[in-house]
Amino acid sequence: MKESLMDILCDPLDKSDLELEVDERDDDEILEGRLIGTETGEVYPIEDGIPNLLPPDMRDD
Amino acid sequence: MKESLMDILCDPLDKSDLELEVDERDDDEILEGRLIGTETGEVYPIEDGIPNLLPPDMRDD
Amino acid sequence: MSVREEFDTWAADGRDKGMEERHWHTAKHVLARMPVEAGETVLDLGTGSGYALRALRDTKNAGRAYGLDGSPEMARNAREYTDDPNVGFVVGDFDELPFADDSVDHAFSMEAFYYAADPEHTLEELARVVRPGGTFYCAVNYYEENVHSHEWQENISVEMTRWNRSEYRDAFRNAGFYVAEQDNVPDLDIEIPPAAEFPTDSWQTREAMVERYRTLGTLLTVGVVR
Amino acid sequence: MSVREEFDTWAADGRDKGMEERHWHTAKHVLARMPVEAGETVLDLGTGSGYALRALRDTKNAGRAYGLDGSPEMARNAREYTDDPNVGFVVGDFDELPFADDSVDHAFSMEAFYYAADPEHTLEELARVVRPGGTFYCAVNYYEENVHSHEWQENISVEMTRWNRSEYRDAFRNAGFYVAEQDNVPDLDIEIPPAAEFPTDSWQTREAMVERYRTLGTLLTVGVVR
Ligand SMILES: Nc1ncnc2c1ncn2[C@@H]1O[C@H](CSCC[C@H](N)C(=O)O)[C@@H](O)[C@H]1O
Ligand SMILES: Nc1ncnc2c1ncn2[C@@H]1O[C@H](CSCC[C@H](N)C(=O)O)[C@@H](O)[C@H]1O
Repeated sequence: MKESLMDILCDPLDKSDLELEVDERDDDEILEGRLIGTETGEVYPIEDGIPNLLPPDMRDD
Repeated sequence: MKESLMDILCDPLDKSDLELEVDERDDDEILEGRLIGTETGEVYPIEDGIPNLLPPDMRDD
Repeated sequence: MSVREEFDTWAADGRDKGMEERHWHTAKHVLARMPVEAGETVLDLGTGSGYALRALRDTKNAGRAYGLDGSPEMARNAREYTDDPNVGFVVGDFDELPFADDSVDHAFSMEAFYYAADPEHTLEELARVVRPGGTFYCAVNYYEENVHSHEWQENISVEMTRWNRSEYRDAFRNAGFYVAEQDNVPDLDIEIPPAAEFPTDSWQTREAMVERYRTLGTLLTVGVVR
Repeated sequence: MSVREEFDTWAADGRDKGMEERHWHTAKHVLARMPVEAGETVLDLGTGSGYALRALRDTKNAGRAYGLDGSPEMARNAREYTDDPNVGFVVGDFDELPFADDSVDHAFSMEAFYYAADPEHTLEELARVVRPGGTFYCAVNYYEENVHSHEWQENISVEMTRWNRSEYRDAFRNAGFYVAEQDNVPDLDIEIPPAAEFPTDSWQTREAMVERYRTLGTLLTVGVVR
């Protein structure tokens, strides 16, 4: 994902902001990392450049 | 024209209400008469069942 | 010549019926898309023979269906083509609509809008007359991208507005509409002769005729009142 | 089985590409109608192979184009089919959209909406995420009037919602949309064999196949956010 995606993403649970933590990036994309709900504390993984924002009960880690 | 058309018609010049004067009608239609602008005093003819609400300068009596 | 004079002549010639037949090829698709609910009030701007009103009554069970036309002879003819008591005709001009604010649920116009003397103002009038959330379905064959229509002005005394697609969208937005859709609706019904028959009286090449009818067709712009 | 499990399997089978090819027949007409201006942000709900995003970038010069899908494998494949830096993919569910209020100009969905566990809520979510005046173009082949689709539920583990035309309109209105259009978009591209070849593996009669594709086609409902 490009960092600009952060402009429109939010926590699916309560629509609050997300914080970005990057583990790996290439020239213009974040490849691995996580998005953390600033209110819910929920952790959403970024894998192979794609953020997974399924509600936690629908996700399969 | 049916009398129910009065619900939505207005004076084209200033959108104020119209008053209906009937000269001839059949079972459910007004065939001849006139519509008079309650504010403008403008007279719009009803001929052969059709009201002519052209602005006066476009009408040809 | 005025709108009244020009189109009174057309009506007297029977051109109202000729237009109905040709315009129906694309107008039927446009009308089918309209979100008219049973009982709603519809308005047809530049109604000609009034076919759109009859169709909206038959297919969508529209409540009241009114046709406005600047030509008394067109309106007189249209009135004779139906005895549906819920269809009515009014002579009036696009620029000064004789309808109350929010009095109409949906409006339609086929091959007529661009005759308005002040089309921006006509759109404002429509946005006034149609209720919030109601639609204006504006269908035209005369528009900038349809190069095959450019010469039409030569044969008619009323001045015509030739906007392109984006000018239509901008004008709708400026007048108080959201633009919900824009489309080229193809005429799939007109018969296009085999290549060997070209040039015909009207068309130099088969490609030009295909482009005019099958590709460009009728430009539809749909506005929703804010 | 969950949406994720069901559609991950489809993606692994390559069914994303098969759907793109078949759905394109009508989706291309739907996409062409969208009033997307250059630079605007678009969202594709249940994006599959992501073809709609690529098309909106190419044909309308959309600014950013995002595809949401509940299947990580679908999103992974879709990401591989494009290297356009303005196209991005997000894994997420229709019922809890991970997008900020008014963050999207226009949304599209083809053959996906009816998989939503709570479709009324999905519409509310869309009305929240799309800005006022933006559109949601919702295209489905599975709907009540398309009797030929009724049996599809038998082959899929995810529960499907089968609304009719007026249920779609009502649900859109209840969720905060104006309904701007509803249409059956015909599939004119699929080849229908001559009568002598029926019954085929899939179709008892030619009439049924014609009805399914040429008449019923894809049901499109267009909402504009109030
Ligand atoms: N300024 C104006 N005000 C009202 N009607 C007008 C007008 N300019 C043109 N018209 C009417 O618009 C019509 C255009 S011809 C199209 C008629 C019909 N909609 C059809 O599809 O066949 C004519 O009937 C003409 O009288
Ligand atoms: N509840 C849900 N949330 C998110 N995506 C879902 C979903 N239910 C189904 N989907 C996704 O919707 C898609 C339906 S298949 C259609 C794909 C594509 N729009 C096309 O036209 O070909 C699948 O990719 C599936 O994973």
